[in-house]
Amino acid sequence: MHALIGENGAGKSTLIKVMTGVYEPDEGEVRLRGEEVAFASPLAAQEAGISTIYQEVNLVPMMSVARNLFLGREPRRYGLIDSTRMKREARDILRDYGVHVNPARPLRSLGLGAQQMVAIARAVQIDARVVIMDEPTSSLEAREVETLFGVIRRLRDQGIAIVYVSHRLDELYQVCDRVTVMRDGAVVRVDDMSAVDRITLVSLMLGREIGDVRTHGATGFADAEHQVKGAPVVAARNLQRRHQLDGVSVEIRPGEVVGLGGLLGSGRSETAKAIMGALPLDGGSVEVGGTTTRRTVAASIRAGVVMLPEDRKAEGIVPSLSVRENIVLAALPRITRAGLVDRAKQDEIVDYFMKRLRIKASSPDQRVSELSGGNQQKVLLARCLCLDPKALLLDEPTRGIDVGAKAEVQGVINELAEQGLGVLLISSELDELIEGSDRVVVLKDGRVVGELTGDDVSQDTLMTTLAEAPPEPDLGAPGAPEPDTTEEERHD
Amino acid sequence: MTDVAVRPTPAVLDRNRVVTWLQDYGVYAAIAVLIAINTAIKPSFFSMDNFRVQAFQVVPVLIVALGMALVITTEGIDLSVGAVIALSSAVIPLYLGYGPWLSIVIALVAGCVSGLLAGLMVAVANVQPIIATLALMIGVRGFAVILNGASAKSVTDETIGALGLDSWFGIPQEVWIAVVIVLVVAFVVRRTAFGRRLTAIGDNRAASALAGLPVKRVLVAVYIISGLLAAIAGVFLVGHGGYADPSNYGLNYELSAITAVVVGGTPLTGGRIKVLGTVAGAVFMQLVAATLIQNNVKNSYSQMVEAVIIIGAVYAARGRSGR
Amino acid sequence: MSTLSPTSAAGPDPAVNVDVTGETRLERITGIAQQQGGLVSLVIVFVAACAFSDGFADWGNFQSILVGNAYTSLLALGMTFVILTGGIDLSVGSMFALGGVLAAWGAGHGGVLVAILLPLVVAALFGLLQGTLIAKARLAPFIVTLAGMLFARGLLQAISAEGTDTYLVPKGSAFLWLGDGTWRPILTAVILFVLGGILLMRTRFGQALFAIGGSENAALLMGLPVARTKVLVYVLSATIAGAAGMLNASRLQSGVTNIGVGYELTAIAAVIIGGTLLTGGAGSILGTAAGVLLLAVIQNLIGVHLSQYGSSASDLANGLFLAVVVLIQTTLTRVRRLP
Amino acid sequence: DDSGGSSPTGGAAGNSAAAQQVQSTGSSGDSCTYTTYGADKIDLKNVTVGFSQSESTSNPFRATETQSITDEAKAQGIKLIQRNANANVQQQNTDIQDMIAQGAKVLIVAPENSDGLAPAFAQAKAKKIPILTIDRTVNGSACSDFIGFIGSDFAGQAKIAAQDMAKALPDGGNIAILQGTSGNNVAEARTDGFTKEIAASSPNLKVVASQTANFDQATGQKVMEQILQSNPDIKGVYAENDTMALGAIQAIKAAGKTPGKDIQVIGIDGTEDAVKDVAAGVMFSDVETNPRFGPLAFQALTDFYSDKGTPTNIIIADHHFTKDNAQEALDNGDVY
Ligand SMILES: Nc1ncnc2c1ncn2[C@@H]1O[C@H](COP(=O)(O)OP(=O)(O)OP(=O)(O)O)[C@@H](O)[C@H]1O
Ligand SMILES: Nc1ncnc2c1ncn2[C@@H]1O[C@H](COP(=O)(O)OP(=O)(O)OP(=O)(O)O)[C@@H](O)[C@H]1O
Ligand SMILES: [Mg+2]
Ligand SMILES: [Mg+2]
Repeated sequence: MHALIGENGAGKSTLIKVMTGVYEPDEGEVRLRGEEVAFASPLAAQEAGISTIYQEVNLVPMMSVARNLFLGREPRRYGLIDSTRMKREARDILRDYGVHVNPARPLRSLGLGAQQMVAIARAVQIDARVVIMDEPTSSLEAREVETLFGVIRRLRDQGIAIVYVSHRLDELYQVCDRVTVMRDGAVVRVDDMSAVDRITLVSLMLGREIGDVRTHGATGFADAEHQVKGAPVVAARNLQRRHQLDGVSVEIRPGEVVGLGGLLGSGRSETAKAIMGALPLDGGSVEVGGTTTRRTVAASIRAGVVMLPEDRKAEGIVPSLSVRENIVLAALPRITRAGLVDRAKQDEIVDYFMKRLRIKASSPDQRVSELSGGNQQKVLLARCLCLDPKALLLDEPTRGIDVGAKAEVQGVINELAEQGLGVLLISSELDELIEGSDRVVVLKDGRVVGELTGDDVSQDTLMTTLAEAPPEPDLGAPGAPEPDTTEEERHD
Repeated sequence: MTDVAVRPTPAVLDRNRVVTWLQDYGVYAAIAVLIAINTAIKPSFFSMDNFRVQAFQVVPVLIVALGMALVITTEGIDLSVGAVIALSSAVIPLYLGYGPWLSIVIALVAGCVSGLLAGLMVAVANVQPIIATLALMIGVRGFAVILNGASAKSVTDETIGALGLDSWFGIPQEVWIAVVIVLVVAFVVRRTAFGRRLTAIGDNRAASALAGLPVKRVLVAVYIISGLLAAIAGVFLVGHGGYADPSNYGLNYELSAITAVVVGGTPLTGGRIKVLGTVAGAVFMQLVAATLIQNNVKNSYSQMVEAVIIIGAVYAARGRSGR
Repeated sequence: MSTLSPTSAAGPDPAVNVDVTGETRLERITGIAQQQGGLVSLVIVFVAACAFSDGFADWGNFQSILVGNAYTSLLALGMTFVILTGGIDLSVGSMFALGGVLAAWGAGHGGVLVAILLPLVVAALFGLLQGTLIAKARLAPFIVTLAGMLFARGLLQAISAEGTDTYLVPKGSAFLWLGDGTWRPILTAVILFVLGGILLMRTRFGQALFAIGGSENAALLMGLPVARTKVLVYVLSATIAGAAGMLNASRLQSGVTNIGVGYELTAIAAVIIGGTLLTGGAGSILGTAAGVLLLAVIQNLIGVHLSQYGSSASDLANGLFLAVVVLIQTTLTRVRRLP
Repeated sequence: DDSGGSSPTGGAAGNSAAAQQVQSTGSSGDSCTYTTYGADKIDLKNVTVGFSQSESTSNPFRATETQSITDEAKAQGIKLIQRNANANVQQQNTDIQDMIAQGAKVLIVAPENSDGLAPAFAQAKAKKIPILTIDRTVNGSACSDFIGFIGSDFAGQAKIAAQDMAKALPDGGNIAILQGTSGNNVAEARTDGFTKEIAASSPNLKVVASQTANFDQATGQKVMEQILQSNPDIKGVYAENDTMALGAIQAIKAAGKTPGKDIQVIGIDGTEDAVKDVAAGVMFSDVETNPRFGPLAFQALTDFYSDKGTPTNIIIADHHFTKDNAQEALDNGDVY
């Protein structure tokens, strides 16, 4: 059970892609059980018994969950795919992973978390000798992580080797035996997990002295509460959306960090999107600065509400545009005069945020798709911040970014709150949620089942609130969710 | 922090350099080659006269191709351009009574209206571009022929004739106007927010929408522009031919335009656009046609040769392969 | 396949029990209706036609509609596979014509087997070439098949003296049996459509098509033979087109050289009206069949009611009809609108 | 045939002076009656006659043809239904079968192509429904697969054009041919007819360029512009229809030459604009293709159902417009 870690852009995913035949190496060799191998394609790697979960969920959103799970090795009868059996098996397999969903449902109707679980299940179904997981937990909930670890331990007991990439260090200590630390595309240390303590690990990754690493806490949040002042910047009232939201109300006041707690599919992303006006609602209202906004993204932005989307790949970056263009994309109205882009202003903004967020790119002109996951995330954060918003909706803001970057981002969030911004924080990482938020609104099956304030803001209370809340069977009503004409949903 | 991590491997770089060179200059090189070959065969090919003839024939395609390029950038396609050409050609004789300029204006407006329809179907009703514009392609031509009546009408107006035949400083008026249009489009694409949005929407529509871009508005605008440019082409054709023939004008222009755009290096998958490349693409295809006809190549062989050349050109200009 | 299951500690958990039951019948029906906007539109138009257009609801009329579109509908069948992968095949019209000419020539110069095999082989090779250019050289399908359209047409004219000599199928040639009568063409089409449906929904090849169309990158990383599948799909489309042309030649008893112009657009229209996404990843054979019939019915109605007003009136109506139909279809079809 | 030309739709359709005149009816004797054909005796007045047009009526020839048929039917009080195949053989088969299904008892068909209508004709034959073909021939045996044919002799027209070209260029020179759509029977006949005659009787005429321009004016202009670049010494142009001729004239003018003086243009169809050009000396001559099939067609059908019978191959006399008769023809309104 081998951990592969390194800061964003260290080359972990690239290494994995080279090992599994996505890229061919310029030089060097890959050895599988001693003998040298060179895979022409991921298929070849799979056939050799290397099964991989790549960083960004790589499934086919439009196909059903079951078909995704079995794609390429469907159970067959008389040479034809036996779809009933496929569905049945899919249902059973997924249940073991805590995903209780009609396997006939299109994958895209699942939340990212659930999709991640499907991807994991798929990878494990191949009887592989080596399983590689590139940040499998980045969008997983504590509970799912436990499930996953269950799987991993089982695999290990079966004598299957596992390469495990994650930015959540404590996870590594939980399950990994050995660790390889990468920095700037090179290996800086290989050792037993137990032999390197947390701080050393971090300093190795970041290439900084232990001293200045230690100054970071577990998270970059100052523990002190922010002083919250004045009327709410954003007040969402009784948001309704069939199958997903059931009367959710959230208030965000200036200088306040409101956490959204809940399990996968509890509707946190939906809540954020709804507030943003990116999701048509069946009912409910959103007030910004006391006045109800028109329910479009543009209007919300103008009113000073911005969102960092959960799905970086599908809803975040514009791949073939440059880092610069990506950063100012949303801010175009502010930096154009008579339709012309004001280059000076643009560069000014871009420089400022690339420095402030320490975005690692060869130049502002580099295609954003060439950045590592973490740096892409920072670019998106910059896109939000350069709109100088009143309220910030962050859906998994630190998803898949390394400890260093994560601390920075969290620091920024904290700082913003101190400057009087209202922040809505969605995070699957409990300590981030707990330490980050002044107040946590707990969602379950699209309903608010509780609110933690002051000292109640702790893991245990969150868990108990969730546990005590009664389940809502009718909510998960099957079949595709409501039709829906918002642009962002056309091409994902 | 240092930037070492982001420096791609040299191998990648080299390949890119070659590919990008081909992408950027392949078409121009090809044009040069074609001219050279023809001049070798027949020196008179390299003459102002000949170039003028080629110019007259390429300008309408080129103008349509520019609009097409914009549409393609948004991941769309516009099959209705040929029909729009027919429409504007049908409108001109109808309103010639009110003077050439007014009739031209009305023709252009007609083009915009058709574009608006396409835009609304695509942006608002979410109809897939190819089918929305296919419907227009059939319907608009029918409408144009009804407007004009079955047979061609001759158009003898000087102003319009001049647009299609006369020159300023030995260069056809059409060409001057085309140059202006090219510059405007290039400027819009490079320097304006509209251009930026265009590419963003074509590249990742979901993200663009979440970033609050006016997706619908941009889409509608793009189809209107395409309609407008097609209408302009229609006016030029009327001027050049001296008559309006809605039932035959603009046939297959959509294909010629798309070919020009793609040969020019704009990917059909949207998100990127090459304005000058499109111009080069149109010119290149025109020269190919000229070469074949001037050497009296049989229609059957011309088609095959053309096919091979298209493939060759696109192959040379093709983007960095996926992995 | 290892049947691994994690420790029951993290087993079933009511908290994420998002949907417990399967779909109810009603929901399944409405679901289908929404996936099959084309089919629904067809029913609407068909019923309306039977009600308001006298002479439409006539057995002979239905026959002529069906037999008239039997072979051209195959182009749409092949097109469906291609479009599902996010590609497109503009060469089918020319391929249809070429297939016919080759078949007629073969029937005259070599007998039944040549007549049948020659078109298929040539078409397959043609598709192989296109597929390779698209899958291996990564050229845009649109442009490759556009060139293919030109090339096939040119080839056809080259072997028929610029299209002037039309090869006739000798009277009494056994080859004529294939496309003879009313029912044989119709049944051929029906059978091929059914086979197509099975190929799509019940084979790994079919699933790979969906996957590639849905997300080529993902399909690659999931270890599907992306390139091979893409090549195959163009071979398939070209072969079907060639076969359709061959069968049609048997029906027309000759290899008409100027046939098939613009058929690709009709085929594409049928496929898309059938609810297949041009971007790939979603669609169905049933939908395509509905699309084909819908267009055929519309054509028939326009023929009956508008011919006397001249072609342009028919064109206008045709365009309007098409627009209305796709609007209905798009509003009904939900496949692309899922969150 | 397939000319896009330029005149108000069916302008002279009714004009009697412009009516088709029979030139030859083939060798006498081979006349066809319903009995020899094996059809039942019917009275045209109380049955439905179907007319299948092959190409879009946005082309004046087709417009005039259709007009003439419908007018004549109206005049004789005959119920007529019609279809238009828009240059699609496939469609024309369906059209014919539709009309049979719709209860047509007699059919007038303007075939899109001389081959490829087998299924439709077979069905008609099976149902004992006689078919009269006009303006293009179909392969098959007269008075059995179909009643017979009425139309022009395209090769003959081309022959006349060739002879005119010889007159126009007594001391020879290079000439260009603008061909009709590839694979179109008419274009084919008009190419053969012309080239054969040239080869036979005027060796001093040299065809240096022969390119298709799809019977279309704009294309004709484009192609001619190119040809003028590659062969500046062209003396004559033979266009297989008038619209291409008009396009060629535009191109010649644009190239700064004078049609009728520097370059002689000859066309086929006899559309108004072309004949005007002939009168004005811009075009050397023009051979007519008369689209007014109504009267002859229905006459033939009437004869078919009488004991007299109708000839199976009626070739119509096409006017031949030259500088001498063009103006008068225009004045009489003989031109469509
Ligand atoms: N296609 C590409 N072209 C150029 N550079 C690239 C490309 N893909 C990745 N890189 C660079 O290679 C480096 C390694 O990227 P990689 O995705 O492997 O980082 P990572 O370790 O996975 O980071 P993260 O933890 O954020 O996923 C990054 O600096 C990235 O900018
Ligand atoms: N474990 C699961 N089982 C079944 N369906 C799920 C699961 N997780 C999510 N879904 C589906 O995804 C939809 C949206 O979930 P989504 O993940 O966006 O909500 P969320 O609270 O934002 O979760 P996340 O933390 O992943 O963002 C839910 O309505 C549900 O239908
Ligand atoms: Mg990574
Ligand atoms: Mg979420």
